[in-house]
Amino acid sequence: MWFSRLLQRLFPPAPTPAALYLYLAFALAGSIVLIVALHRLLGPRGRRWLIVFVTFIAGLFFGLEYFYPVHGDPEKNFLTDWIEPVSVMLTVVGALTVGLGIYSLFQVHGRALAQRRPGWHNSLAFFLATFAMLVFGLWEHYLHLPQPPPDVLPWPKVVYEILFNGLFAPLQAATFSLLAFYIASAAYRAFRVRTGEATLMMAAAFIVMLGQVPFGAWLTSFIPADSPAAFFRLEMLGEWVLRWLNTPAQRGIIFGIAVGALAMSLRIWLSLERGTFFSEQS
Amino acid sequence: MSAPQPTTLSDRIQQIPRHYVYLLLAGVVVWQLLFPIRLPITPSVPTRGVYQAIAAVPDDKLIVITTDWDASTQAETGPQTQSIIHACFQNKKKFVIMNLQPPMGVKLANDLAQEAAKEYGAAYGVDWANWGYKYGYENVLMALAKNIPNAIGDDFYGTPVAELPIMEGVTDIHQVGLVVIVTGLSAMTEMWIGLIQGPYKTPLAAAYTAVMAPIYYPYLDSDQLKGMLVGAKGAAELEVMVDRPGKAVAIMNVQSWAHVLIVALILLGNLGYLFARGRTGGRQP
Amino acid sequence: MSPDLFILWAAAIATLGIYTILYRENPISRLFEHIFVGLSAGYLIVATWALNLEGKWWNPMIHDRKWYWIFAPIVGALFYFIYSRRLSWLARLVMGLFFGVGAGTFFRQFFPLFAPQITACFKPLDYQAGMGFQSFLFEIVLHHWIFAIILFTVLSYFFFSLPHEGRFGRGLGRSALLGRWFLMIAFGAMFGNTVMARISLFIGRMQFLLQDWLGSIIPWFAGRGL
Amino acid sequence: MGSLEHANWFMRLLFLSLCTIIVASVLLAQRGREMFIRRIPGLTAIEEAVGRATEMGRPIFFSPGLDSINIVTLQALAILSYIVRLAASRATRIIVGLRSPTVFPIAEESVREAYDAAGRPENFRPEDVRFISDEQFAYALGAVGIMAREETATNFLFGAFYAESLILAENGRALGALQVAGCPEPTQIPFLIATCDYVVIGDEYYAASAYLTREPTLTGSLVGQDICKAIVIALILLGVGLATILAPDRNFLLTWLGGGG
Repeated sequence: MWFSRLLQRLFPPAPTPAALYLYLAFALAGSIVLIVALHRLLGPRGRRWLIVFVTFIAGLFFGLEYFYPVHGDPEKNFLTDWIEPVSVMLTVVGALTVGLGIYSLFQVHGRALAQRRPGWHNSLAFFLATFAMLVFGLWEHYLHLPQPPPDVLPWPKVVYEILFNGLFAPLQAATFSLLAFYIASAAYRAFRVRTGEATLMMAAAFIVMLGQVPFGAWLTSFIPADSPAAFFRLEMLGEWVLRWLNTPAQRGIIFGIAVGALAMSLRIWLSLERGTFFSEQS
Repeated sequence: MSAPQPTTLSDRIQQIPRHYVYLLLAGVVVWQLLFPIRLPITPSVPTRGVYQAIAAVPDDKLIVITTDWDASTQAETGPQTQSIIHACFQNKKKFVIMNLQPPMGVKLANDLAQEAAKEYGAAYGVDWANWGYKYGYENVLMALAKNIPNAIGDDFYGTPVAELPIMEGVTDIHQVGLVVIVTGLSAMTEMWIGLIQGPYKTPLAAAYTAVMAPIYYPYLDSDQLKGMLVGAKGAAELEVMVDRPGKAVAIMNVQSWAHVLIVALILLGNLGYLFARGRTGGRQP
Repeated sequence: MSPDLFILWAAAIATLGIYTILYRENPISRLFEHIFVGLSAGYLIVATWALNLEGKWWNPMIHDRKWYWIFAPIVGALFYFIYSRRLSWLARLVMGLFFGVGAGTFFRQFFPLFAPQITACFKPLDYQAGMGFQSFLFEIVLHHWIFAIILFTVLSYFFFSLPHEGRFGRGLGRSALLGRWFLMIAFGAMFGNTVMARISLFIGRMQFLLQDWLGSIIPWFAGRGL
Repeated sequence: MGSLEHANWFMRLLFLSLCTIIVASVLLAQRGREMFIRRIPGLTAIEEAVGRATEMGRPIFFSPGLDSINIVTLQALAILSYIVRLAASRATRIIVGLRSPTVFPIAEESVREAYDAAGRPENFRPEDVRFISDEQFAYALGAVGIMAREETATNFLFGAFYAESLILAENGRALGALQVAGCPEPTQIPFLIATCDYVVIGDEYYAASAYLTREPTLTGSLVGQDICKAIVIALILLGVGLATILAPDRNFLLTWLGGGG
């Protein structure tokens, strides 16, 4: 892969661990100098153009790799080998924002705790849960247990198991299962023959819902399965509604979205989305 | 936004408070889990297709069940596999289990088959066998079509399959009368159709999770699949056909009752609405 | 020491705690909400490190001595300048980078996402050789014709710059209205199709509560309902 | 040519024409060409919904969906920016709940910007743009908690939603809030219709910023989108026609679009 060869050539790995730290320190200092220089040298116009330029290049890179002619086997062009390392690089950059998110949470709950706002004990529970999961999660990670795990588990692993399988996973599953109740009450409330549209929605939901359970199949089981009228058996009708009425409508929506999203992408890429993002640049 | 306090009966059944709806649903599910009242289960056409495909296999040919599933879809694929195995034993067909992915599937299916074999007094290696997990996807299928003992090598327990009595006279895909795919993974079906069903006209049937089943209806239409089990519903139907109502029947029974409840609630709400509209001369009160 | 009993009880209490929200948002559900948010925050940090940064960034930088990986966190750190009014343009710079990536990624996805959807609409509308009248009626008319009609009326609903009155507009208006009706049918079908999956989730939880948890206290429950 | 890993000549041509049409109509609109947009009820309702919160003196909740930075989320942030301006000019508080840490700084920055644009920078409260959780259902519970504890009068759900949409919207409804939702993907729309007062469907979602701001750039883009949709329709009509008269293996349009084979 010529990409990694180029990186090796341009930025050779540090020869020794000591040299590594020297290199890191230089890179860090250099970057800071560069950022300070950018900040000092660029006026408002220059900054704005730099942002527009970076956006354009980033979009161009990913777009061009798809559309530029390819050759060879596996098919690639001059950008293909860059896609994976750049994506990894961006994942790492994006992962840094986790700190911002956590900071936001700590800010909200820390303030509630410090000022003893009503419900401050909930914020305390939040902090306890966060630190418990953080400490035992990392501890478990660095235990490096063999596979399969030993019969007697070390205690940090036990605590982690309780936190994960005793709390985290059940909380997830229980919250997810609330949907059974909400879907029942939403169906009861929304499916009324009030308007033509609501009636159509209800009819379709009825057919599909009944077509899926044995009870529905039993309701129309008097229709012989090999006659042309078998089309009207609920399970057949339900499948027909899903496949031949639902699919084209969904496709219609999806084609609209495709074009809408394409236009939005173009506006973002060319920084045309005026009046929305960062227009009032200082 | 709060509606005015209901006064008449028709208003009341139009505005059942959501807490009552929740309680009714929870009540129905708990009641049916503890004291099930079985609602009728009528096997659908795709399910009957699977059973008929198994029954139609000539006695001198093998059925291959590929169990490409693991714990994540076990709720649906487990009962499916179990009832397919029952269907084979009841029709006195010889079958083998194998899988291509994930390795766990063949172990879970082996437990199910052993349990069923005990019931029918069937012997391993004679009436059924387990070819084990075979790595290599397409390569396994292409090799299997030409020479089964070579392609499979050792069985689940490490015995060369050629030494098993069940494999007597089994050389290539022509001695296989039916392949049943049980899976929660896409792409398996396409592989079997492309490499086995298409070129050698070996009949194929399948069992899928409810989520992925809709993609494969076209194969049913074109007869590339003889039959298909759709999720827990298909499993329940086959359980009824082989007269072994089990986990899937229990779950589908609760499902049926929950659906009946929701349908009844919708009907009730509409009834109230229609009464109220009749009273006020067609206008929304 | 086996964690199983603790897990069983913790899971049961957590499940019941969440279900109290069905009555209304209350102190118990609020407590479990905060525990859940806290656990997931802790897990987010652990996962970000253990599944992402450690393998993709730290190990290459420190163990393989690829020192240029230091540039990734420097770029990422620019995000933190949102808290400074004077320097926030640096945060906007890295945001601009991500805007561009978002747009470029969509350009890449355009055909892989949508071309198969387009080609899947190419269905013949005529009588095929060798089919009887019945299969023509079912396979072509009831399937392909209806498919095409719904597709085009729904698409006509999503035209925004054409009026729905006037000579051409009235036709479009009618087609759009029909499209809206078909959309409602599709939404109903999707709704109905989801009910079973959602009920399954609740059945699963109830099986856990009744058989695993209550069954561990009162054996009678363990034997019920399979 | 059966692969979709890279574009072929037909896709390049098609993509280039679609892009050219959109950019050209944007440029035409910027030169002052008048453009017509039909009424979209769900979007008209946004103003009413903000007004309700102002009247009741209670805050607004906004969720930009669950996705990380992508086009759906960027559109959600564009709508957010409009709503914040509207709310800021009426001194109504707005709380934003986020799921993606990467979206968090961007949302915070654009909300701050919108307060500046409305001439009320002093009303911006950083703690009102909150990261809730990156876990789908923890996010849902956290968002419901905010709706309940802050007694929001109006909830806006714009963005990519999944199974949790019904948890958010059903609880918001039970708490008595007016709800306006928009989601481009069709799968969650039925549940939003059942629980929200106004729902923006499919492509209307991408028309939102043009419809709300009436910026010439955006309305121009909307007209360009309509022309592109007409091209897609023509393409499908051609494909159906070819499928009707030709055998599937001779349908060249199918092959050009990476299908068949």
